[in-house]
Amino acid sequence: MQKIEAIIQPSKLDAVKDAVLEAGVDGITIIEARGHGRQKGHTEFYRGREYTVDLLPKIKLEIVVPDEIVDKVVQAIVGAARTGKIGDGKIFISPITEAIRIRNDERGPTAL
Amino acid sequence: MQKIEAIIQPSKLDAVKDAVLEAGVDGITIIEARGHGRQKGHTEFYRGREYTVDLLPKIKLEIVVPDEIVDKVVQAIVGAARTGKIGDGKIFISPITEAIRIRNDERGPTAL
Amino acid sequence: MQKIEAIIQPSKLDAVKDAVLEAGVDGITIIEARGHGRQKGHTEFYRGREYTVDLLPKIKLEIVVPDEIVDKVVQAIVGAARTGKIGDGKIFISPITEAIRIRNDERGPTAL
Amino acid sequence: MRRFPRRFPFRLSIRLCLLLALACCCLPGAFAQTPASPATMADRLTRVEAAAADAKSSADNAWMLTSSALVLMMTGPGLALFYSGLVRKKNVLATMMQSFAMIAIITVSWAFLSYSLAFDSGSAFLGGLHHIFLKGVGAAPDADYAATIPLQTYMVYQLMFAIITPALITGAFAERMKFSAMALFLLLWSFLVYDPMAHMVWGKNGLLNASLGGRFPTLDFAGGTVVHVTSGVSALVCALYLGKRLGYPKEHMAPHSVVLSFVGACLLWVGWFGFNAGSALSAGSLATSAFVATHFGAAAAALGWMAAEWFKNGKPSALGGISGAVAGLVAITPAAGFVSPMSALWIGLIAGFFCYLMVTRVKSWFGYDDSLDAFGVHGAGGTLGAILTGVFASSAVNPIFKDAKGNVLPSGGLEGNWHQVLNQFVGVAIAWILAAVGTIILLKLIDVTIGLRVTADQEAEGLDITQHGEEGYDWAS
Amino acid sequence: MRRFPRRFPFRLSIRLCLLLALACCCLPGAFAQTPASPATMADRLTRVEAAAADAKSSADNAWMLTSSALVLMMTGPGLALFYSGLVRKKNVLATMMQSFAMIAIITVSWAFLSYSLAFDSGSAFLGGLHHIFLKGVGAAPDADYAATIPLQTYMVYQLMFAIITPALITGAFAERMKFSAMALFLLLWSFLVYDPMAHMVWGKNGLLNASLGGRFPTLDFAGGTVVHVTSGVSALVCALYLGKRLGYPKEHMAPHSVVLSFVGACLLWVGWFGFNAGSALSAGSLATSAFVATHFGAAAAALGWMAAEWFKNGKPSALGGISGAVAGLVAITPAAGFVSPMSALWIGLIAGFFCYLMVTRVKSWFGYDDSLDAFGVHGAGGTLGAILTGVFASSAVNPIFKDAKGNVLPSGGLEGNWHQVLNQFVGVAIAWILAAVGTIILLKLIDVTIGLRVTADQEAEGLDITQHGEEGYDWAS
Amino acid sequence: MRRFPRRFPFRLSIRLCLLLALACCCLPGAFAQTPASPATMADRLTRVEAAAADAKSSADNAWMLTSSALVLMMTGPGLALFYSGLVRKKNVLATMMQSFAMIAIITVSWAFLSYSLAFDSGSAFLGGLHHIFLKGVGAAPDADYAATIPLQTYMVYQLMFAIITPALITGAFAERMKFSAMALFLLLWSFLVYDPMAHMVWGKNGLLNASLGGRFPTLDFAGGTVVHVTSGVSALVCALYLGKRLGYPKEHMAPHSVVLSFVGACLLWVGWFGFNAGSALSAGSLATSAFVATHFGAAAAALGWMAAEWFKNGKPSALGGISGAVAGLVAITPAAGFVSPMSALWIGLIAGFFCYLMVTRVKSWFGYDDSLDAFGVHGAGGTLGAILTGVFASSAVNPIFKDAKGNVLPSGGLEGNWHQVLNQFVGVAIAWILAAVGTIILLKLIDVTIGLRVTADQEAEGLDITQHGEEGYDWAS
Ligand SMILES: Nc1ncnc2c1ncn2[C@@H]1O[C@H](COP(=O)(O)OP(=O)(O)O)[C@@H](O)[C@H]1O
Ligand SMILES: Nc1ncnc2c1ncn2[C@@H]1O[C@H](COP(=O)(O)OP(=O)(O)O)[C@@H](O)[C@H]1O
Ligand SMILES: Nc1ncnc2c1ncn2[C@@H]1O[C@H](COP(=O)(O)OP(=O)(O)O)[C@@H](O)[C@H]1O
Repeated sequence: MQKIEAIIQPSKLDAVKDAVLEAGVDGITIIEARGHGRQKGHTEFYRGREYTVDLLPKIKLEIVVPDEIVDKVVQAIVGAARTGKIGDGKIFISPITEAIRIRNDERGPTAL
Repeated sequence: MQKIEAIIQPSKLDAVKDAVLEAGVDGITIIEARGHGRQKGHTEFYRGREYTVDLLPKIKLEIVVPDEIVDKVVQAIVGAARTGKIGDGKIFISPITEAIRIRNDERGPTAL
Repeated sequence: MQKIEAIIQPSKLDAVKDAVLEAGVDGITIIEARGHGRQKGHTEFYRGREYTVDLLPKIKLEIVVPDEIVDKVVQAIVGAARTGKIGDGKIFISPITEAIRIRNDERGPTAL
Repeated sequence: MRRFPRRFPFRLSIRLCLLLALACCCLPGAFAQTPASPATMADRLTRVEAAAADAKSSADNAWMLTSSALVLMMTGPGLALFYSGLVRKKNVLATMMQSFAMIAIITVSWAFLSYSLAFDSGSAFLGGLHHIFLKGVGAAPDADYAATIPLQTYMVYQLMFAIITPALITGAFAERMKFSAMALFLLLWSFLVYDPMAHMVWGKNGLLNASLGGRFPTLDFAGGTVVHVTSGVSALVCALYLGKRLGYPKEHMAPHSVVLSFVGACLLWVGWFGFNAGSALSAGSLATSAFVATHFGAAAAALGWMAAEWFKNGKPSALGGISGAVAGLVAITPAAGFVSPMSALWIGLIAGFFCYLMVTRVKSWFGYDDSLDAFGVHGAGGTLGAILTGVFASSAVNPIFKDAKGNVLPSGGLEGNWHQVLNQFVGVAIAWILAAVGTIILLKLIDVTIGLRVTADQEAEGLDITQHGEEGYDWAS
Repeated sequence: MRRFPRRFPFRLSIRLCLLLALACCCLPGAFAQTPASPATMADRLTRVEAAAADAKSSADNAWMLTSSALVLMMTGPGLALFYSGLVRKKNVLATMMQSFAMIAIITVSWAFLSYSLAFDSGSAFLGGLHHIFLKGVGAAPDADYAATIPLQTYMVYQLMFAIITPALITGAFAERMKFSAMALFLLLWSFLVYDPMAHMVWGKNGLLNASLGGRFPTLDFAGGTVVHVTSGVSALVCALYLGKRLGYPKEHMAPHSVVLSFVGACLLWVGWFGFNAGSALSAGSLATSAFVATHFGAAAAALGWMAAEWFKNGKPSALGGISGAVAGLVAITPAAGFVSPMSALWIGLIAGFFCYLMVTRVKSWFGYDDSLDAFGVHGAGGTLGAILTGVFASSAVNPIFKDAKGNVLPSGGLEGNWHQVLNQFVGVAIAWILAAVGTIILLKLIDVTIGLRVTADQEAEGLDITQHGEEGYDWAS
Repeated sequence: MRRFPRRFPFRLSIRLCLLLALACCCLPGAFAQTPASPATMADRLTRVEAAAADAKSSADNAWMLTSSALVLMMTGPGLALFYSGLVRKKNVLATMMQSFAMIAIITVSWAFLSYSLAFDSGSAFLGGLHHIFLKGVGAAPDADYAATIPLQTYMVYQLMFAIITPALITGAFAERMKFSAMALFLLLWSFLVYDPMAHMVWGKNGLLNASLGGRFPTLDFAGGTVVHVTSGVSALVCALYLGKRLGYPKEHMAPHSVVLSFVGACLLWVGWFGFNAGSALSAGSLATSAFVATHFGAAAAALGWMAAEWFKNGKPSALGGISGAVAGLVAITPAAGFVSPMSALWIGLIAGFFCYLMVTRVKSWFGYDDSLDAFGVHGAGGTLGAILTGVFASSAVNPIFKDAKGNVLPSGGLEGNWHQVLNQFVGVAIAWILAAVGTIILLKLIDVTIGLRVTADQEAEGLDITQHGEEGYDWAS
């Protein structure tokens, strides 16, 4: 099993979620995040004090999938999340050695 | 060392935390998350507009433990988090190659 | 590629961010977290009810870097995040098998 | 710069043109006032006497309308904020809705029936039906209630009291009661408990009415027994009957936003001036002394509660400060128009300590789950205040008792009239019994019919989503 | 304890020293009143007549200043909270700023020009320029508008109406309009639409002015047509002209905090007493009956909307409750001073259902994006209320029409004067046309000059950051 | 529908029954008024004169009680929200508590001692002790202060000023001062700085009292020097003495919720009507002109600040808008009752620009950490306003100076009386010196005894947890 971590623009959440479910994923976990990268931030003013905000709101998706469908899911994410503008985000993939469904102690891919 | 990631129902946080500490874990990191899975969401109404909310509040625990106690901890989590209802959540396990305690630069399992 | 996960004190965020960028990192993802560990919490009172709060505010950084600069980045984090007091936090390292830049489908280290 | 107004040169001119204006458009035959007027002095006198009475009426009405608005503000947003800040995020809207629903529901029931039940003359225990649908409640004042303001003003002002009283009870069963059950219960409660109690204490022929010669004259200036004891005691019964929230007291149930509660408490404080000073029903000096007593009582109680916390926990808390203030406001309510500023400080201080103990100690001893301490603050504070009113009432502030020859008699215990304390006990006792019995009956009734509590799952998911299909704070946006 | 004030023994003494005080510092030759006074009765009478008129003036002024403050509170924080809670987090400050900017901008334009355009006598459609820069607006009252209060009080009270009206429109183009365009548009709008409409309905020689003999006497007690129809209709035009928000209706755009909206709605309710009861322009019994009608209308409408939701969704919502209350307040606005409490309940109930349908059904049928339902609530509710005013107006409550001999004539349809309903339609029609035409012209004008909408990127990032360089809630701290 | 009230047919009847009512229960020997009355005209005249005076008193009292409530609302929740929104999440409750503690503490100290120190006659610098524990402060008015309202009303109204003044200072040392030290410091400060200053400007025999013939008549209608200069200057001293917050200015310390601050600012604006218009101490036309000046000053200043931001940053901010409004309210405070509406616009505009520069430029030049700009807004704005009052004061609005023959003399510089500007400087100078010296002494005193600042660890963890054992927002629930 592989864990797919995708950092995307918040405005793309709905689209990406649908695309991923399309691709045959059963479960997704979503986390609010802030990101710093090539995308430049913006300036805020509070009573003359200037803040350059270089941590922008992002959404992080964590999806654990069986090896077979990794590419399919990645494609789905890329397809739905891309705007072509800097800041679209990243996808990271890493191995998962075991998965357990708490409800019934199922293990392995069937637990996903 | 292994990283145990557990997604649980928010109402189970206290119970799971205690169980895990019971099992001999020293440290836990907790993150608010939203989850989509088999558990069906609910409908919300705002001035006649209907929203099906299929991202439900979840709590994600991240616990890095020495290999020896992985099973023990997993059992503890399953035991404390299970209600038997859909939505109880999942546990994912993945390898951690190195751990460092910032305070004193300790490394490896002793740093946990 | 390696994923560096660092749990630090919220007050250290700015310092750590700068240090890491110093060390040549291009992107960082930041998540609000709560941590339990050796650092003891505090007591809160609400109308006589006493709560021992043992989940303290922490900031989690996730940084995926090419293998070469892992140590450099870890040093940067440790250097900037350390106060020497209990609660400074931890760094965990794990392998990343693939990285994709959504914007242009770049893969591997160049995508970071 | 205070006195300049009265040095104003062109004020006379204003006054004159005002006079003319008034004359032209108010007084028939006003022309009669031009120098060349043939009008007799007597006519002018009669007219100016009427004009003076009209001015006094407008002045008092201005204050009473302001007070009515302030008392509505106590329930919404005041109480709604105070309570909803104390619950968990998932119940914030449901808690607000419980107060809001009372504003909407009681307003209608008051217009249809309750006003009549409370303020129509009738038996010693309940009013009659002459005023249903507000028949006969118009612009003309009813001297028995308030001689200088339209009876309609009195009606709407009293309505605001009838709204907040049941809303206070909601603190006891927060986070676990069905919305439908809550609405039905409190509607019936206002008929069965509030209206009779209001009639007894303030209504014509009322058993406890001290100003209209009731059998047991109980001093209750602004509703210590009528509002706070009844709601507080009913709250206790509710807490006992419904049982605890799931996971209480083991689980973490800290207020989700003391910030909201703080804002609510401040608005309650401000609104309470309408509640207490407004109860003078005129803008004269009695309103002022009630205003001062109210403010002093609240401040002293806040200090009392904070001091207790400081002593016990090593630090005072914001929640403690505002809880103390509310406790003081509750306790001073029955006394506001009878006691001196210094007595008000005493009453407040005592109430601050007393309610602190009720909420922190007594509750845990008995172990009931009065979730937001509706009983600990309103029931306990109201009872204490009603008794202390009998102790501190001063004939110098408000000479309510007179002998045949019109000589002023002592008011409260400290003036030697300890008998009044007894009367206060009678009033309190009746309020306790009426509230307790009425509440039990209604809870039982609803429990066996539509049921009181939400399911365990609904309680876990939160009332906002399950009862109202909303969330208070949208995570996504 | 209600009647004690009037039993006060030392009140006479007070009254006397008050009298002396007043005498000393108000009345020339006051000494003349000492027993030894040679002053003739006539002098004393003249003085006391002036004193009574002055007292009446102070009483009314006290209420009108309070009302002015309440109406400002409606816009800030009331409306700002109500609206900003309904938008997404990224637009919360921008939405608040739209209301706040109106407070700042309209105040200045009112002082310079608008007051004169609205309330100077002039044509039937627009006022003249005699009062620009508030020339001649001083302490002396203008009997045509309000005989007992300084004209300046009337001016500032009317200003508060001129502020909230354009602010209401902002609900239609929330989350997508440029701040600069918004400010300019609404400023011009107040000249082109609000000032003429206010003049026609309330100004001297006004075409629709029912109290100063306008050509088509339209009953509008507190601004149903002037405030709500104009703003609501303009809102609809804005929604149609600007088009939808990006992603509407597909995307998730739930209110980011119904909690904020709830607080705002409650403050609107409280402030509305100043809006409606204040429109009596005195603190007499008419203010009271407007106050009661206002409260009853709001309560009934809240129940109506919630009932509709309960029936449709199986549960009533907090947002529904407060939306209903606002709808009721809107609908009762033109009727407040003309209808009985029971009629107010009817008007409110009907408005609750009607606006529910407008907002939930009609909007989705036509598919325009009136983001915060400024039209659905204010346009629809205002129009409905204006018509119903003609139906329910009661000569018993307010005998506005008389024949030559001064006999009271029927006011509304239910009293047989269905002709009045026609007049109401005339008023409404004029408001619709004026608002629609004026709004289109201005939008076009600004569109081709500085542009109306922010860029797509800015809209996605949010107006707070792009228009104001701030965030409403700082994530980090 | 404005004039109908005065067309009311059954109003006469009301007026008559009101009269009777009033007669029956207010006037001894009222029966004497029935036609058959033998009472002489003289008796009736005397009674009606008293009745008119009583009506005037009730009218003014209604407004002053309302104003008192409004001024309390300025501190809680107004200022508490305004300030707490500007701090970081971890200090939100502590910041609110600083304002709240002042409400509780100063109320008691005022009752015990401060009122007497401020308003008892005594020396030119400080009052005597005749009124400690409010001895002799009752229902009877004191003509030197306010001839038409109970002295107790005046006392409680002044109390609200004494509460907010020290609360304003807390903005300077936010996020780093010990709660105990804060409470003790501000309590002593009110004795050492506020009471003397209030006495000098408003008290009998006060050195600067312009209405009671002080040595250096300083015009300060509602507290520009007494409230804002003293608190602002003390704030500056505190900022300098306590030093910066850890990490200032490097670290991210943006407001945690401009939303809260926005709501607070709006409530401050609304409450300020009580503050300024209430300072007329009656509900006459002077209250109106102060009301108008207040509103105009605030609006113009908001525009001024926003314009400055727009010019400098390319966009106006919400925080800028509300900061400007508050700056304008501060600056107009001493002038409110003396200047024309147009002058008020000027004063506001200037204040908006001036305070913007103080807060954005001057502060960073000198580099002190006046965390919430208590000095930049209140100190600077108050000083500016006090001077400008001397410039713009108009004898047409308020003819305060007269020669022996009673001819009105010019008030301010623009009328040729530049000497008044000098007097204003004297008043300001005294306020600066008194505040600065008093503050240094007290800070030193407390520093060496219980200590002023929390530890670095406590500051990092936040004052909410370390000083009060709470969190403002509970993350878990
Ligand atoms: N090396 C990295 N490790 C962790 N997160 C990253 C990394 N690089 C980028 N990110 C995340 O991806 C987001 C987008 O990256 P950015 O460089 O801004 O745009 P792009 O991905 O289009 O080059 C960043 O805000 C950050 O949250
Ligand atoms: N494949 C997955 N990857 C990541 N998170 C998952 C995955 N499957 C489930 N989850 C998380 O677990 C939660 C519970 O899963 P769900 O299918 O709803 O119930 P159950 O685990 O009882 O089958 C989901 O809300 C989601 O947060
Ligand atoms: N085994 C672990 N797994 C996950 N997170 C951990 C672990 N141990 C510590 N942490 C995180 O690191 C934080 C600091 O650890 P703590 O033991 O309190 O101090 P120190 O790291 O100085 O010993 C904790 O609050 C927790 O968030």
